[in-house]
Amino acid sequence: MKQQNLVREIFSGNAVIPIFAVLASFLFGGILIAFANEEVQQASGYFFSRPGDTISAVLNSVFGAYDALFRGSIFNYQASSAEGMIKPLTETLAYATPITLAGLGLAVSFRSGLFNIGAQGQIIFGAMFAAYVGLSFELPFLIHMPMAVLAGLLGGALWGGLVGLLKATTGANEVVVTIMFNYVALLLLTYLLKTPVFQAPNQVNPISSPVAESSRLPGILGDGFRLHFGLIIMLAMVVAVWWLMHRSSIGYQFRALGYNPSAARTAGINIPLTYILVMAVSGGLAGMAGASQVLGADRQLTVGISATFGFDAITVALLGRNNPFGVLAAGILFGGLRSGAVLMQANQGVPVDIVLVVQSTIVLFIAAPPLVRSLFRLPKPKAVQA
Amino acid sequence: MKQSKKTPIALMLLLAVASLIIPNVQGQQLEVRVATGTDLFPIPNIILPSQGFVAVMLILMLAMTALSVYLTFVRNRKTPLIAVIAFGFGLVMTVLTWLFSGATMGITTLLAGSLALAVPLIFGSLSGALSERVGIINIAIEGQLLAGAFTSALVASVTDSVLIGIFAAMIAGSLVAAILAVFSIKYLVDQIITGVVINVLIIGLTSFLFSTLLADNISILNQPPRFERISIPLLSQIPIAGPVLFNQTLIVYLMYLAVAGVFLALFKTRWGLRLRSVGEYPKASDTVGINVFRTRYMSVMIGGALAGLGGSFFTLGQVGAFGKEMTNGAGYIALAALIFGRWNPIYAAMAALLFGFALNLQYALQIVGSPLPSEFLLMLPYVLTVVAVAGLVGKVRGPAAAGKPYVKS
Amino acid sequence: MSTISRKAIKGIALAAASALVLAGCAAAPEEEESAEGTDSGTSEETETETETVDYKACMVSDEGGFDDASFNEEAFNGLQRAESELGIETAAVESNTGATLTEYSSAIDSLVGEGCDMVFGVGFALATAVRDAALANPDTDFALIDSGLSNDDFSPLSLENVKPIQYDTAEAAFLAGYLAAATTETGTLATYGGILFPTVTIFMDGFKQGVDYYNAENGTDVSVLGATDEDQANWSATGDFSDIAKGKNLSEQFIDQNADIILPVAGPVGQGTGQASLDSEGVLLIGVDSDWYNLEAHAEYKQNILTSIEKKMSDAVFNVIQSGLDGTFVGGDENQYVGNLANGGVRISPEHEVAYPDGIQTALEALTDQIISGELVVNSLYKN
Amino acid sequence: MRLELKGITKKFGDFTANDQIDLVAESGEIHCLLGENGAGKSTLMNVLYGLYQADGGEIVLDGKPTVFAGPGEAMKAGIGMVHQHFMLIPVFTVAENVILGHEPTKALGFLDVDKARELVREISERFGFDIDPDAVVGDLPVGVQQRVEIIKALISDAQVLIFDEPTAVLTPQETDELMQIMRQLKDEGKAIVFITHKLREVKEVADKITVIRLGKVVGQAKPSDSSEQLASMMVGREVDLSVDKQPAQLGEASFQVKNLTAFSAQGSKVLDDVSFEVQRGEIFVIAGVQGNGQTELAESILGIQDKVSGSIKLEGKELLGRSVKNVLDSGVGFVPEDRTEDGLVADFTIAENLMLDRSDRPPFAKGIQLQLKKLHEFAEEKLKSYDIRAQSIFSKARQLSGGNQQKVVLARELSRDLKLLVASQPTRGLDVGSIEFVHEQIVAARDSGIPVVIIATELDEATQLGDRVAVMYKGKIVGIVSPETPREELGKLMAGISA
Repeated sequence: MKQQNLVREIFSGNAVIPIFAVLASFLFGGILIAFANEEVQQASGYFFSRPGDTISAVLNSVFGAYDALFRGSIFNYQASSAEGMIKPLTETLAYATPITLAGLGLAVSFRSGLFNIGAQGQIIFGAMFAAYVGLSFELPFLIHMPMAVLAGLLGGALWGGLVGLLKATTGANEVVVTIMFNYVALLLLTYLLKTPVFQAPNQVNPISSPVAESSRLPGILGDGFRLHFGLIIMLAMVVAVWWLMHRSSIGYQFRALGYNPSAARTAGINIPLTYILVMAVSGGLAGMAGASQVLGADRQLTVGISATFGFDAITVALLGRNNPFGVLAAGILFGGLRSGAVLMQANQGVPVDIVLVVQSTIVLFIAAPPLVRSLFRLPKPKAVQA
Repeated sequence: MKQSKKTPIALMLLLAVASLIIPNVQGQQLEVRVATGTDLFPIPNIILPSQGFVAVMLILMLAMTALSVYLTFVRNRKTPLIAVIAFGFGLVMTVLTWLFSGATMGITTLLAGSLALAVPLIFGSLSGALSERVGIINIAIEGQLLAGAFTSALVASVTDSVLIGIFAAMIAGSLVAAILAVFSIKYLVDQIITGVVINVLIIGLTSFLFSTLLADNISILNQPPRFERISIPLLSQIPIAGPVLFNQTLIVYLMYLAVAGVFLALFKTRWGLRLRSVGEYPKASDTVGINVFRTRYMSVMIGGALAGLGGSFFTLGQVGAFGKEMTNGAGYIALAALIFGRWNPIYAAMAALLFGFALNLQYALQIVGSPLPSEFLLMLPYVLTVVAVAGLVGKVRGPAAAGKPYVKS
Repeated sequence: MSTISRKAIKGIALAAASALVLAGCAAAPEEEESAEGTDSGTSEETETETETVDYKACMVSDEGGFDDASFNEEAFNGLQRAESELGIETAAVESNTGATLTEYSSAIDSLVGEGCDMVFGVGFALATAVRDAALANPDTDFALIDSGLSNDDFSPLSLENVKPIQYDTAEAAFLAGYLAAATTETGTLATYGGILFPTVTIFMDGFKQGVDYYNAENGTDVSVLGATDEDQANWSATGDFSDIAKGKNLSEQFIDQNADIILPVAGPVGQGTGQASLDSEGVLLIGVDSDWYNLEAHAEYKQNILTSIEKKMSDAVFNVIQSGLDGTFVGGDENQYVGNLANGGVRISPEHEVAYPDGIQTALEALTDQIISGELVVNSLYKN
Repeated sequence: MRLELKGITKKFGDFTANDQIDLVAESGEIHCLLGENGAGKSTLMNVLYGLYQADGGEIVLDGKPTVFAGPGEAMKAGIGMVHQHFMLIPVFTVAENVILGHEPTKALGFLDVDKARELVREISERFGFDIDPDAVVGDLPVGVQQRVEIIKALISDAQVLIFDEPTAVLTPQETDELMQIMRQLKDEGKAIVFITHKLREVKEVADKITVIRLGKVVGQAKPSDSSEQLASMMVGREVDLSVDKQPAQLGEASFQVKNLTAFSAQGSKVLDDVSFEVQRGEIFVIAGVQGNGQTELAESILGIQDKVSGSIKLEGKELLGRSVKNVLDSGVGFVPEDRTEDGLVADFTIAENLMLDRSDRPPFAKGIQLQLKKLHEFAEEKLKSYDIRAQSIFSKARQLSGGNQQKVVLARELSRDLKLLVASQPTRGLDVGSIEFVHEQIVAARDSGIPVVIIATELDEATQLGDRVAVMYKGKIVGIVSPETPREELGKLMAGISA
């Protein structure tokens, strides 16, 4: 009886929701994986004469795919060396770095009541600024690297702060402006990559030279791994954002603005200035994501520098409930899916797009605990007092 | 101290910029081609002396600026919208004259193309209007458009019927909207999360199905018939407007109907009154016996159907095939148009047309050979939108309850 | 309302299931492959007559993906052909929109980890990733399409296990330009790119040179819209490689400015030009990368395809795989493959439905000979 | 028509809002439901109106047990309600608001706007309201909005009418008129349930009185019972209804407002040449019906009113044109009229709310680092000294009752070094105990020797609290009088008839 209660307690708690949400999404993704699998298609051709073939083909395809996802993102038990075994996890963290940084930025703005969809553009600006510093100077590492990272922060902060400035002075809706600024930033990057500002001499393709060695974020685990110092910066930023939002007067004012702008105004908080600050901080963090990409991961500036990190960051921020540690967890989840997707495709031929499907269903399920409960017939949590 | 001085100052600044153009258009002329061959009466190309024309336009702009200054500073009154529009017309004409001097401007094609680019945006913004007016923020327009584009291509290919194709697109769009509705209404999930995530989901699903299904069986699954152009007798023969507006495919005519229909439904019918009341103050609606939830589901899903229809324009109206991520952000632009158009279907359609015009204009400029790199021209529609939102629209107020789930105690 | 969402999910599941079951009434194959299921690790296991050979060739696409009815698809065809004709194993990773350099690297690493003997990188964007992987895996062969290797300072780099495959597309584009200039009735041609990458502008540039050559030869004044400016940066582009509608719109404007032959260098966006050609009498288009006349994606307007500027990547891919299988693979910068008219790596497609003007076929052949012999030089990145 | 509520019970989680409540309303009588804020009156009426579902008990209509699944069904059954928080859509016109839910239509569902206007006019005339059917509700004064709410309730031909705290925003004259309307409705045979906590009105109009406290019926009373009797029943202890204060010790006039004129965003004049002075140690009450410029006056002092000219001087220092922060730093304490909207951040804890105005400076911040320990000590102290009833200083403000929320606001505003206190409707929506407490604090502030400006809409409060009373009407001060001025005189002033 007591044990039953305990089980009930566990399954009614909110902690199991993410687990079941992931499970539900994988089930859904599994259907698509099986659907796309050629062996399944073949075996289903004679389903009625030998159903066992189809079933085993379905199981093979689905388990094969998720096995590959696991091996590609967490632990590769098939690898020949210990290094190879843990490499997937480091890859996951490497992908999680920019996503989390940008996600933190968005979390700051969402918490402050501003809907910044412009991380994509802010990442690009951060990357451009960081790349510029990384390419143009020759300085000792201890000066150059931090300077390049700060330049990235500055680039994102300027591009984001401009949105805040427009909102503060003209009331322009930040959703519209940030959407438009994403396009503008990308076009500007495309253009600049074809001019001497970034394009390498004797290079025809729109790719910059690699940034100077002294400006790079050094690798953490050595040559075999892509994990770089950006991870440390990212982790530091998780703590910094937490501190900013919960232990500093600026963050306090951000949150006051987000929860109740009119009370904030009545209490003497300078709303227009806060708009600008919020967007600058938010953009600055996204800009650091760009810097981390250009100084740590890619080491050169390309048109694809921002990837889809800016959009992933929206989901990551919201999935992490705008809490820095939540954002970190969500960022790692997304990093894992991104890194696992590659092996899933290389090993099992599963189309990459499946990851988008799984990613988005996970978020939907996590966001809607009652749905997950009803899908798995989990008990309801005890009524919370209104 | 009283009237906002923003408008007259903005006009003065723009006028100053525009007047810089004059020296650059010396001694050239602008040829405007109007005729399309189907006109009721033939119109020769209009040849305007560039400088003279620009001068006339500048005088118009000057007059409007003066009016605005007078009204604001002397009479302490607002500048009428018509004056701003007239100023804008003058400005656009001046810039066009400058850019097209010495070349031929095919005004009809320019406008027809603008309309074509705007059609899916307009449908998208109608979806947004129906959804946000009832209190559900709709970021998922992109997903609705994409689902409509995919489904219509697939279904129309299989059935060889555009009508079944658009019908399927509407169903697909409203299913996507249903996801938005269920998650935001029943599960109280943040509407913006839901919208963003739905877009990712639909991109994933359609790309997945495209590469596993459509790409290998193009002739069966991805070669839909396209809409035939239908000329409306007489109307289509009016110069400029005729070929632009009335020699179009069914879906464009449906768009006209949809804009008018949504506008009338929202502002002139019982259904619309209830819908808007739910979007403003759901509890008040509840107290007069309106079923808040049902109204929200209905409206969001009808909106989704319209966006789905808009999506089918990509495949059945324009290009005759589905391509991965082919909507390419149109849903977000539609959302911007909706906000820019203050949640009003007609204004939103106008905003979408403006965007389509800017987009198409920059193509025209690329073709006549502009002195600017293509990237800067490609920025034009986006920058223009920001300028418009910041300079002209400013602070807008959406439906009061948008984004807030309604919870009954 | 949970029923709605559950229904939706069920609906998708049902649709998927029914699609599988649709043909589920066929008879089971009489004899099962004995090795069935043992190698669940391999993908793309198609039934072929040839025996499976212990060689694995792999490929990573760039952003466009293998279904782009153009560049990546052409390369992928070579891989598929090798699989069916040579009986080798294959694996392929399709990069999504928004892939980063890191992702390219990790895709290549994964494929190497999967035991690929040869890995192709399709597109200049993969250059750095291929280089790094090649340095780290000297036992694996690599091939890189559309780019050479370079050091960090962009000085050329030669690695023994990397074979660059590049195309002097301008030569074929030159012929297409000449042909178009001879064919046009309005005296106006047009071209545009998706994004103006060098691998894109090389088409436009060669095309323009061909037109200029024709003009000089015949005293005509055929113009090329979209590439009028001296500065290539100011040429026309739609801004991406996915929005087909934009391609259609831009093409309509070209047509409005009297262009009657259009060369779109924008991957799938070129389909928009095809569609525009259906709406206007007498408008032709020129395909790129593959012979569009034979591609299903372009079937609807194939009667309007004047020719295509082919980059025979599938051949090169196939040949390089074969060399790897035979043990005759040679990498290194000096052994890079540059497809041109001489080696048949690029060409224009043969005459299909659109009849060439009289005598042009011979003129083209003569030009081809002149270019091959070096008598006539088409400028491009590969000949400075 | 006879409406009976039998044993109605309604719970929210563990909290029982209504416990076995019985109530009968019959045609041709006005039944007063008397109780303090939070006693469960509104909950009961929401159950009756179908907005909430009861957990126990039944509703019997003309002898038939009935269940209302939603307000629509209640309306169909002939129940109409005038809500305390107006159920009006601000961006709609009067006519649109009135017809919502039972719209007259032409073909195809198109609204018959003419008919809607006609309906509004008809009812307006019947009760002598002067309402433009095409006016946008958000632009109307609150008093007029309430009439719209009444018209809305009447339009569906309701037989039972519920008035939920209808007089909160009315002038004495308007209140009298409302009483008149209620009587008229009674004479037309309607059954009326009148919810209020104002004894004067109960005594004036009620036929029957049911008193509830803490969700339970505590008994019936008669209109002839004395105010003190009714009050003790309502509060559950002996109450003294007068404000306890010593005569004012007046000092110099340190707060001066001169020629203050302001315009709304739409360009209409909302403050018209307002001038007054307040002395140290004086409570200066600005009375008047809500919407006559009081809000704008308060916001002008605070520095958030746009388009304002004139002068506001505190100890010789000009406040006009300064930022809010600067004004607060000059020693202005500000209690906003809508505490949930402007006074508190509902999602912040009590402690966090206590530093809303000083989060960027000592003692709560050192640099930008918050000094949470100091804040928590401060909060603990205030929790005690202001008797804020909450689990801890980490309770969210939204979990507090209105009275406790107001205490948090007062605790914050009064803990600074004040040179002026401005409080807008400081007792709005509070229970008797909290009202007493708030009044005490205000009087204490006065006695500490600062000028106090109170904006009051309730005449009783204005006269009891004020040392001087200014009446505002349409943006002007129409008279500054002594609090001993007869009620009728003040009423006239509030209606714009200057003495």
